[in-house]
Amino acid sequence: MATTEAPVRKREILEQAVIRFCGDSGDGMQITGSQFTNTAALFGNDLATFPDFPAEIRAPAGTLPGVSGFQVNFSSSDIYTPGDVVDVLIAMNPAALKMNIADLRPNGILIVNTDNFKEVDLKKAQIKVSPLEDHSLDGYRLFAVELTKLTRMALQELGLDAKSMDRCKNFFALGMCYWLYNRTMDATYKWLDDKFKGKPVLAEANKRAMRAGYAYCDATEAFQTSYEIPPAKLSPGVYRNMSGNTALALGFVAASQQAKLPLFLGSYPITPASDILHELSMFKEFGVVTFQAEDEIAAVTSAIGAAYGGSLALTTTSGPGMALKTEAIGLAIATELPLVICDIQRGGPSTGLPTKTEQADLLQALFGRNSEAPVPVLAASTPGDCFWVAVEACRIAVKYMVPVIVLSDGYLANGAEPWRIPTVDQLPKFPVTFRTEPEGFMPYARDPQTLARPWAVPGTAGLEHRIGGLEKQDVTGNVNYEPLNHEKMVRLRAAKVEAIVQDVPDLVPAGDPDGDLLLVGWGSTYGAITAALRAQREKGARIGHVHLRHLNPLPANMGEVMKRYKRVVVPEMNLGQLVWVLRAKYLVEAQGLNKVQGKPFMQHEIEAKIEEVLGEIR
Amino acid sequence: MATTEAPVRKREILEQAVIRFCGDSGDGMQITGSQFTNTAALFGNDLATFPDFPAEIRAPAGTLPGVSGFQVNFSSSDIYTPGDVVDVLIAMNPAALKMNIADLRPNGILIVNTDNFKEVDLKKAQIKVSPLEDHSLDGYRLFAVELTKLTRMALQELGLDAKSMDRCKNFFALGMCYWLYNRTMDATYKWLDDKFKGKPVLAEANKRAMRAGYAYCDATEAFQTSYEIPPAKLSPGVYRNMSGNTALALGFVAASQQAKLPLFLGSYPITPASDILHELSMFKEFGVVTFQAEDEIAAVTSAIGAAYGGSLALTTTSGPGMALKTEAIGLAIATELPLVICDIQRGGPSTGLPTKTEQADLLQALFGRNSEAPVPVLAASTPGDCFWVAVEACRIAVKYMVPVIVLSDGYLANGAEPWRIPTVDQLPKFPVTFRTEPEGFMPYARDPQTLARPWAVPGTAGLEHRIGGLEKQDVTGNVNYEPLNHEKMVRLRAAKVEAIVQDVPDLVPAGDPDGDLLLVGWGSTYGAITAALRAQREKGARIGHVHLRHLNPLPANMGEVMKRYKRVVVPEMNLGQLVWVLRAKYLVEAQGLNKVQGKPFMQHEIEAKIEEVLGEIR
Amino acid sequence: MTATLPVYSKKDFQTDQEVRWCPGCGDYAILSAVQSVFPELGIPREKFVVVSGIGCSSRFPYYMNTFGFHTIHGRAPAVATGLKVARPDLEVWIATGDGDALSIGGNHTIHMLRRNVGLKVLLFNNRIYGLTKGQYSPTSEMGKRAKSTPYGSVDRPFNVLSLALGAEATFVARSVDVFQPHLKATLKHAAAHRGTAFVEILQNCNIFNDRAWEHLTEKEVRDDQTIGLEHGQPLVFGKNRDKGIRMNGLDLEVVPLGNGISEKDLIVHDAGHPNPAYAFLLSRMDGRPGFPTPLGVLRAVDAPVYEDGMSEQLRQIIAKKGPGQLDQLLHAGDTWEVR
Amino acid sequence: MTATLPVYSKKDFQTDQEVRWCPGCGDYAILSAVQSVFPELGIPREKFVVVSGIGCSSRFPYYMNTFGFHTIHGRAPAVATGLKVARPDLEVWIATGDGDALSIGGNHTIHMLRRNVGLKVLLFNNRIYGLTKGQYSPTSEMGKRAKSTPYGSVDRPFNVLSLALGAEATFVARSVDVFQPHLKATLKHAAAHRGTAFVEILQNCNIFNDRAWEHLTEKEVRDDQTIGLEHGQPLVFGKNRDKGIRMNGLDLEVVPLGNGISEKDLIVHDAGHPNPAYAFLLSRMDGRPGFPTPLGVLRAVDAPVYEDGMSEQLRQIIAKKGPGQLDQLLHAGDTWEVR
Ligand SMILES: Cc1ncc(C[n+]2csc(CCOP(=O)(O)OP(=O)(O)O)c2C)c(N)n1
Ligand SMILES: Cc1ncc(C[n+]2csc(CCOP(=O)(O)OP(=O)(O)O)c2C)c(N)n1
Ligand code: SF4
Ligand code: SF4
Ligand SMILES: [Mg+2]
Ligand SMILES: [Mg+2]
Repeated sequence: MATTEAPVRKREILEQAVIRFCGDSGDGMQITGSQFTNTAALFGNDLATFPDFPAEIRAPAGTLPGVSGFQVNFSSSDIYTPGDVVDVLIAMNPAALKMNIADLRPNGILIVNTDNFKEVDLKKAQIKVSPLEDHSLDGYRLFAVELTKLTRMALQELGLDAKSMDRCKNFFALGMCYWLYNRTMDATYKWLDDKFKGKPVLAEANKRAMRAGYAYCDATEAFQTSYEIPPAKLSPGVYRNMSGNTALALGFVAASQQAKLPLFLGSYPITPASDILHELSMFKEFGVVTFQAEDEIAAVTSAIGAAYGGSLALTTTSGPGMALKTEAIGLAIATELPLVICDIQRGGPSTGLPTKTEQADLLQALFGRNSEAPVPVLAASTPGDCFWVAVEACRIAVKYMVPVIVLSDGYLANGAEPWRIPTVDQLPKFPVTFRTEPEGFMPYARDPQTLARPWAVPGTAGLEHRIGGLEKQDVTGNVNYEPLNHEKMVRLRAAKVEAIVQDVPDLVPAGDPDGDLLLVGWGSTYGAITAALRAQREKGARIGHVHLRHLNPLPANMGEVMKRYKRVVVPEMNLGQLVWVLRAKYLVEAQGLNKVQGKPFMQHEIEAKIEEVLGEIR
Repeated sequence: MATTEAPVRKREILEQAVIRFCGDSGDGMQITGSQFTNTAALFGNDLATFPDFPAEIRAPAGTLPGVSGFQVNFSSSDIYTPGDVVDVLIAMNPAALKMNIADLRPNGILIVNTDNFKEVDLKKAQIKVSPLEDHSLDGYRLFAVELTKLTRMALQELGLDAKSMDRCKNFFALGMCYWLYNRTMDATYKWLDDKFKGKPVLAEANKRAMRAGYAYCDATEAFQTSYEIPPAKLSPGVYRNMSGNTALALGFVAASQQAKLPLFLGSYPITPASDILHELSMFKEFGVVTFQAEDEIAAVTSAIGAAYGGSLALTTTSGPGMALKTEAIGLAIATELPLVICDIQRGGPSTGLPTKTEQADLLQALFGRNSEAPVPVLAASTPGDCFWVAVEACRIAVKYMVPVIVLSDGYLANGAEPWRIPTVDQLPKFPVTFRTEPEGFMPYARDPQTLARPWAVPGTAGLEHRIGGLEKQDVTGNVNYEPLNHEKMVRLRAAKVEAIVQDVPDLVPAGDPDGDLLLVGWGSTYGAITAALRAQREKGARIGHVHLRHLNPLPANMGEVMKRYKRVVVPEMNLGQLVWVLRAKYLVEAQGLNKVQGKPFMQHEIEAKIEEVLGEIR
Repeated sequence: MTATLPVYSKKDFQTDQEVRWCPGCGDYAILSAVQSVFPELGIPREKFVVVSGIGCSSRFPYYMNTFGFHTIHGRAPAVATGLKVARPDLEVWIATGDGDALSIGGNHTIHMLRRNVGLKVLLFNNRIYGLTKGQYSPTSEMGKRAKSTPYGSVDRPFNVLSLALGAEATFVARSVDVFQPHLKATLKHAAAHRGTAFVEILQNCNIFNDRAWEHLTEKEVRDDQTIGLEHGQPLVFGKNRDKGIRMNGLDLEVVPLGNGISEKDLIVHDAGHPNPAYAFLLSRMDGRPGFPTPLGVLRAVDAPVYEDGMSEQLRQIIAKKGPGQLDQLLHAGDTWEVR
Repeated sequence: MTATLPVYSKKDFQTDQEVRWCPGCGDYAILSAVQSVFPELGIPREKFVVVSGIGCSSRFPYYMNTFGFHTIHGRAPAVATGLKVARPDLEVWIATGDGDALSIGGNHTIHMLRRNVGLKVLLFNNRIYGLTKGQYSPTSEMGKRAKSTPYGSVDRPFNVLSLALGAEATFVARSVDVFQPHLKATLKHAAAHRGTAFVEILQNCNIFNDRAWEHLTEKEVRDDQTIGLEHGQPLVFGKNRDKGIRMNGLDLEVVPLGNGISEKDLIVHDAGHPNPAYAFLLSRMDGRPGFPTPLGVLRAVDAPVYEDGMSEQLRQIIAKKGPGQLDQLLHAGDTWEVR
C-alpha cells in the first residue's frame, strides 16, 4: 500500500452521530470509546456516553457474556442521551456483532474485524453461519477489515510479540473513526504518552496503529464520504468531560472546602460505586481521609464517628451495601448528626446485575429503616449534575444536622457529558461553626428555623455530653422513655426533614407550563425524557416535564404543578416507585412508564408512551 | 389480729374490672399480674393484659425509670383491650404511684404500701410532699396499708431474713386482690409449688403472705364491698391463656408438623423478640433446631441455608435486627426459597424504646430492600392470633417458595388473652413434597398456578444445580444478564407475590357493611378499634371495621370495601404507614389516626376520632 | 458404603457453564484440584454442596457439578452453618476469598471456627479484591498501592492462619494454587477432618495482583522459602534439605543442619498437638527474615463438632420425652373448658 | 502540657445520671476504677470520649462526665475508628461487652486490632448477655444452660485473649472487676499504650450469671488460680508463691518451686516479646487443669498506629503538592473553553 495522494471524497456536515465500539472485554473498547469521547469533547461537541460492560468477572474471550460496549453520541446541538440508534458500529468479534447489530440503524456503517470471524470465533459466539456470509448484514454498509492483520503489519518494525501487537488493534479502529469524522489525533497522542510513560514503545505502537487506521481510510477507497460535526453552541465557559462518579467525588471535595471541614469517606468497595472511593483517595492534598472499611456497616459507622468528631462525613455504596447500612442510618437520625450516604443504584434484587443500571432503590432510601426514620433524599439527573447534588447534600446535612441520601445510578456513574466548570465563586458557601459556648448548652436544643440541634464536637471544654440511639428527651438529650416526649421527638425529627422544603426551589416545568401531559422524572432518566419532550413538542404536543432533584421533601408546588396537566406520567427504571409516592401524597392519578432491563430508557420509548397517552385524551 | 368471723359485707356483681399492679422492677409486679390473670382466666373470664416494664436495664430501686406495671382487664363479656382506665391500682412505692395515678378512675380503689413512703423513697421518686398527706389523692378510695410490715409479721415464724420476707409482699397484695374479687388461690398455690420446687420454704412464705393479704381484707373492715365478675360466655372449647410470643412459637411448631418438615430457627436475641427463641429452644422433642447466631445477618442467612436444605426455616427479630437482615432477605427472594421472618416491632428509630410497642416497621417490611424485592407481609392482630398468622406464613412460604414477613409488636408479644386451643384437625395441612424427579428438572420452572419454582434439596441424586443472588435466566436458573430476561424475572417475582391474593379471603367488615366511616386497622390495634366500634355503634354510628391480616398482597376487595363508606380512617401506632399504602394503591382519601408513644391506643382515643369525623360529615 | 457408589471421574464434577475467570487466573488450578479430589472421596455426588459468598473465587460453585449456592458477600459460613446443622448428612464445602471471608465475612468465619461446624473451607488468598477490580484486602501487605490506596495502604494485614487459630480452629492448613499435588493432598486431609477444616490457598490474581506469591512459589526459591509440614516429621527445609527449625527459649530459630546439629534437635511436627500455641508459633514464621513459610497441615485435632452436639441433644431429648405431640404441646400449662 | 490542666478528682468524671445497673453488678467497680484513673492521666477532660455499643456494659458512657457516644450493637470499634482517624487528638475509649464486642461486633473488633487504631478497649466479660436478660454469649462455657439453651449450649467459647492475639493485637491485658488496684494499674498501662489497647475485664453479672468468675476471684483460691504477670518478673504464683511456669518442649508446664527448681528456671515475663506466640501461649493457660489464669499485661509492643499512618500520608502529600486548590482540581484534565 504505497502512500499516495488521498483521493478526493465527499465531506458531509451532520448535526449529530452515534458511534458504538464493541468487542471482547479484553479488546479495550472502554478506552477506545473514552478516547473518541474526549476528542469530541475537546473539539466542542455536546455529547453523551453509555459504557456497558459485563459483570465484574472476566468472561472467556470471544463469548457472548464477555462483550463490552461503549456508545457515544456527539453533536453540534444540545443532546441529552447516548442515542437510541447507532450510526456507526465497530464490532471486533462475532459475539459483539451478534449482541449489538440490532441497534444499528438501517444502512448504518458497520466496521467488522474479519480476522476474528474464524470457525472457532463463531462457535464461541454460538453462531452457526458467519453473518458475513449469510446476507443478514445486507441492510448495512458493511466494511469488512482485517483489523488484526493490518495492525500487525503497521507495527512489525517495533519488535513486539504478537500478543502486544494485537492489543493495539482497537487503536486501528479508533484511527478509522477519527478519519471518518475528521478529527485530530492530538489528544489521544497525549493520553498515550501519559499512560505509557515508562513504556514508550507501547505508546508508539498504539500511535502507529491509530495512524494506520487513519491512513487505511485515507488510502483505500473504503469510505466514500467523511463527516463533519461542528462544535455545539454550549453556554460560554470552560468545560471538561465529566462522568457521574468523578463529579460526585469533586462535588464532595468542593463541599468540604465550602463548609471548611475536612472530608471523611468511609466506604467498602462495590460496583458501580467504587470509583468514588478511588477518586477521593487521590485527593489527600485536600485533607480528604478515605477509610476502606471491613464492610458497609463499618463504612457508615466510621463515617458517623467522623461526623461526631466534626468532619464532613460521607459513605458511598450500591444497593446491597445500602441494605446493610440501614440500621446505622437510624443511629445518625437519632443522634442528629450530618452525614451523606450515596447509593449508586444497580440492578437487583440481591446481587442482581452488578454492572447494570436501575432506579429501584428509591423506596429503600425513603423507607428502608426500622421505625419512623425520615431522611432527605436527593437524586442527580446527569453525570455533571452529580457535582451539584453532592454539594447540595452536604449543605443540607450540615445546615439541618441530618443524614442525607444521594441517589445516583450505574448509568450516571459511568456515563459522561461535557460539564461547564464552575468558578469557586459560583459555589454556595456554608462555613460551619461548631458550638463552643458552654453557657446554656443543651445538646438537643434547636434552631427555630431549621430545627437543627447544635454540633458540639468532642474536645470542646465545657460541652461534655452523651448522645446515643435511645430515645432522648427534648432539649436535654437525656435518655427518656416518656410517651409524650417520644411522640414529640418523632414528630420533631419528621418536621426537621419537612422544614428543608424552605430550601427546595419550586418546580418550573420544562416545555409547556400546563397542558395535556406532565412527565415527572427523577435521576438518570433526565436525558431521555428531555429529548422525548423536545421531539414531541415539535410535533405539537402540549406537554411539560419536571425533574425532581429533591425526592424528600418534595418541592412545595409539586401537587399544584401536577394539577395543571390532564395526565401525569412517571417514567422510571423500576416497577413504579416515585409514582407510588406521588399517588400516596397527592392522590393524583399518575401512571408509571416502567422499564427494568438494566438499561436506560430510549427516547423513542418515552415518545411512544407520550403518544399513547395523548391518543387516549383525544 | 385474731381470727374471727368475717364481718358480713356487700358483694357486688360487675361486668368487668381493670386492675393495675405497679411498683419497682424488683417488686415482682409482672409475676403478680400474671398470677391474677391466670386465676381470672381459669375462672372463665375474658381478659386482656398489658405488661409495661422499663428498658431492659435495671434502674435503681425506687426511681421513676424503674417502675414496672401490669394491667389486666377481666370481664364476664367479650373484651378487647386492657382497658382505658383503671378500677383498682396497687402502687408499691411513690414512684409507681406518681407514674400511674393519672390512669385511675375517679373514686377508684387505690392500695398503697405506706411502708415505702419514707423521706428517702419520696426523694428517689422526685416527690417533695408525700401524696398521702397533700390531699392529692382525695378523689380516690385510698387504702394505705403497711404492706411490708404486715408481710413480715405473717412470715415471722419461717426464719427467713428480712430481704427474703420483703420479696413476698407482692403476694400480700395479690391476696388482697383475690379477696376483693372473690377468687380462689388454688392456681397460684400450684404455681408456687412448681416454681419453688427445691425451696419449699419460699413457696410457703409466698403462700402465707398471700393468705395474710386475703385475711387482712376479711378481718379488717378495709373494704366495705367485694366484687364478683362472672365467667364470660366464650365460645365453647378448651382455653388457655396465651401471649403473642408464645403463640408464635407454638404456631411455628404446629406449622412444621403440618408441613412435615423440621423447624429451624436462626435468631439473635433482641427485645421484645427473644422469647420466641427461648420458647422454641424448649421444643427439641419436636425436632426443632434453634441456632443462636452471632448476629442478625448470620441468623437470617443460616435460616436461608437451612431452607435450602429442606427445613421450614425461620428467623425472629425486632426493628434494628430487621434492618440488618434486609440484604439477606433479598437473597431469599432471588433464590426463591421459603423463609419466615418475624419482626416484633418496638419503638424507634435506632435503639429507640426497646421495651415499648410501635407499628412503624410496616414500610420497612414492604420496601426496605434494594431493588424490586416484594415479599408477602402478614400481621397478627391479637396475642392468640399470632398462632394463626405463624401457621399461615409458613403455609404461604412453602406453597409459593417465597420469604414471608410476619409483623407483631411489643404489645402483642407480652400481652395475653384467653385462647381457644384448636384441635390438630382444625389446622390446615400442607405437607411438602420436594422435587425428586431428575427428568425435565429445571430449577426455575414454575407451577402455573402459584408461580412457585420446585424445592430441590441437596442430597437428591440427579438434581445437582446451582443457585445464587445474581439474576437468573427464566426456567433454567442460569446466571443471565439479558435485558428482557431481567424485566421478565422482576415481573415474575412480583407476580408470584401478587398471586397469593388467591389465598387471601375477601374482607367482610365488622359492624355496618357500609355507611359513614370505615376503620381500617392492622396488627395490635385490633382490640382498641373493636371496642371503639362497638361503643360507637351502640351510640348509633353507622361504621365498619376491617382489620388486615394480609398487608401484601392486600385482599382483592380492599378498594371496593373502602368505597362503601364516606370516610376511611386508619389508626396506626406510627406516623401513617398503612394509610400511605392505601392512598397510593387505591387513590382513596384515607386519613390517619396516629399515636407514637410506645403505648397502645386507648379505646376513647379511637372513639374521639370517630366522633370527630362523623361530626364533620353531619 | 461405596458398594453402590458410581465410579466418578473428574468430568463428573465439571459443569457445562463457561468458566469466567481471567485467563491465567490461579482459580483454574484450584478448581481442577478440587474436581480431581472429589471423585476420590467415596461420597455420592449429590451429597456435595459448595457454598460461596461473592468474589471471583466465589464463582466456584458454578463450575462444580454438585449442588451449589452462590450466596451474598461474606455470608457463606453462616449459610453453610445453617445448612450443615439442618442437614448433617451433606458434605458442605465453602469457596471464599480473602475479602469475602476476612473482610466483610470475618465475623462469620471466626464463629464458624469457634463452633467447629463440619465444613471444609477453601480460602482463596490472592491478597486483593479481584472481582471489584483491585482494591487492597485485609491480607494485602502494608504500603500496598491499589485502586483505593494510590499512596499505599496503612493497614497491617491479618495472618490468616494465626487468625484462624486465635478463633479456636481445629484444622488449619495452607497450600498453593500452583502446587497441585500438595494442594490435592491437603484437600484430602481437609476432607477427612471432622469439624471445620480451614485451608488457606495462596492464589495468584494475574490481573490485579500478579506475582503476589512469587517469592514463595518460584522454582528457584520455593524450597528455601517454604517448608512442607508433615505430621511426625522433623521441620527440615531448604533446597538441599539442610536447614531446620528448633525451639530456642520462647521462640523458634532456624538452624543449619550439620556441624553437630541434626534432625534430632529439630521440632518434630505434631499437627495433633493439643495446644494451639504450637501451630500459632508455626504460623508466625510467615515473612520473618530467614524463616520459611509453612505449608501443609499446621493443626488437626479432634474437638466437639457443632452439628453433632445439636443432633445429639435432639436425640437425647426425644429419647427421654418421646417425639413431641402437637396436641399435648398446645394444651400445655393451665387450661379450662368452656361448654 | 499539664501546666494549665485543672486538677481533676474522681468527682469530675461522674455525671448526674442515675446509674442504672443492678445492685451488686460488677460494672460499678469498673466505673469506679475508670473514674479514679482518668483524673491521673494528665489529659483535659474534654479530650476524652467514651464510645460504646449496646449492652449493660455499653451504658458506661452515660456515667462518665466526658464526651460519650452510646452507639448501636457491636459497632463501637467502627464508630471509634472513624472518630479517632478524623480526630487523633482525642482520647477515645471503648466500653463493650462479650456479646457486643465478640458476637455481633466480632468483625469490627478484629479489624480494629489488626489496624492498631489508637483506642482503649474495655471488654466487660460476664460470659452472658445481660441486657437481653440472660442468653449465653460467645464466651460462655460449653454446656451453658441459659435462656436460649435450656438443655445446655453446644458452642465452644472464644478465648478472648487468644482471639485478640490472633488478630494482631499489640496490647492485650486482663483484669477483674473486684481486683481494684490491679484493675487501675492495668487501665493505666492501657492508657499509656499507643495503638489499640485491649483489656478484658472479668465482670460479674449477679443477676444472670452470678459467680461466673468465683473460681478465680474468691479470696481462698485466687492466688492459686490466677497469676499476675509483671514484665521482667518470673512466672511465679500460688498462695505461698511456690509454683512457677516454665517451658517444656513446645509447651508450658507448671512446676513447684524448691527441690532444685528455682525462679531461674522459670519464664521471665516479657510483655514486649516480638513474637505474639509467647503471649498466645500464656493465653492458653485459661481453664487448663493445674494452670493459673493469667492476669495483667500479656503483650505490649510497638507497631505502626493506624491514625498515625493516615495523618502522616496526608502531611507528606500536602508537603509535596501543597494544600489542594479547588479551582485547580475542578480544572484538572483536558478542558476547553466555549465563548
Ligand atoms: C454487600 C456487598 N458489598 C460489596 C460487594 C462488592 N464485592 C464483591 S466481591 C468483593 C471482594 C472480593 O474479594 P475477595 O473475596 O478477595 O475475592 P476475589 O475476587 O479476590 O476472589 C466485593 C467488595 C458485594 N457484592 N456485596
Ligand atoms: C442490632 C441489635 N441486635 C440485638 C440487640 C439486642 N441486644 C442488646 S445488648 C445485647 C447483648 C449484650 O450482651 P453483652 O455485650 O455481653 O453486654 P452485657 O449486657 O452482658 O454487659 C443484645 C443481644 C440490639 N440492641 N441490637
Ligand atoms: S480478577 Fe484476578 S482473581 Fe479474578 S478472575 Fe481475574 S485473575 Fe482471577
Ligand atoms: S443484668 Fe447483669 S450485667 Fe446487667 S446490670 Fe444487671 S448484674 Fe449487671
Ligand atoms: Mg481476593
Ligand atoms: Mg455480657
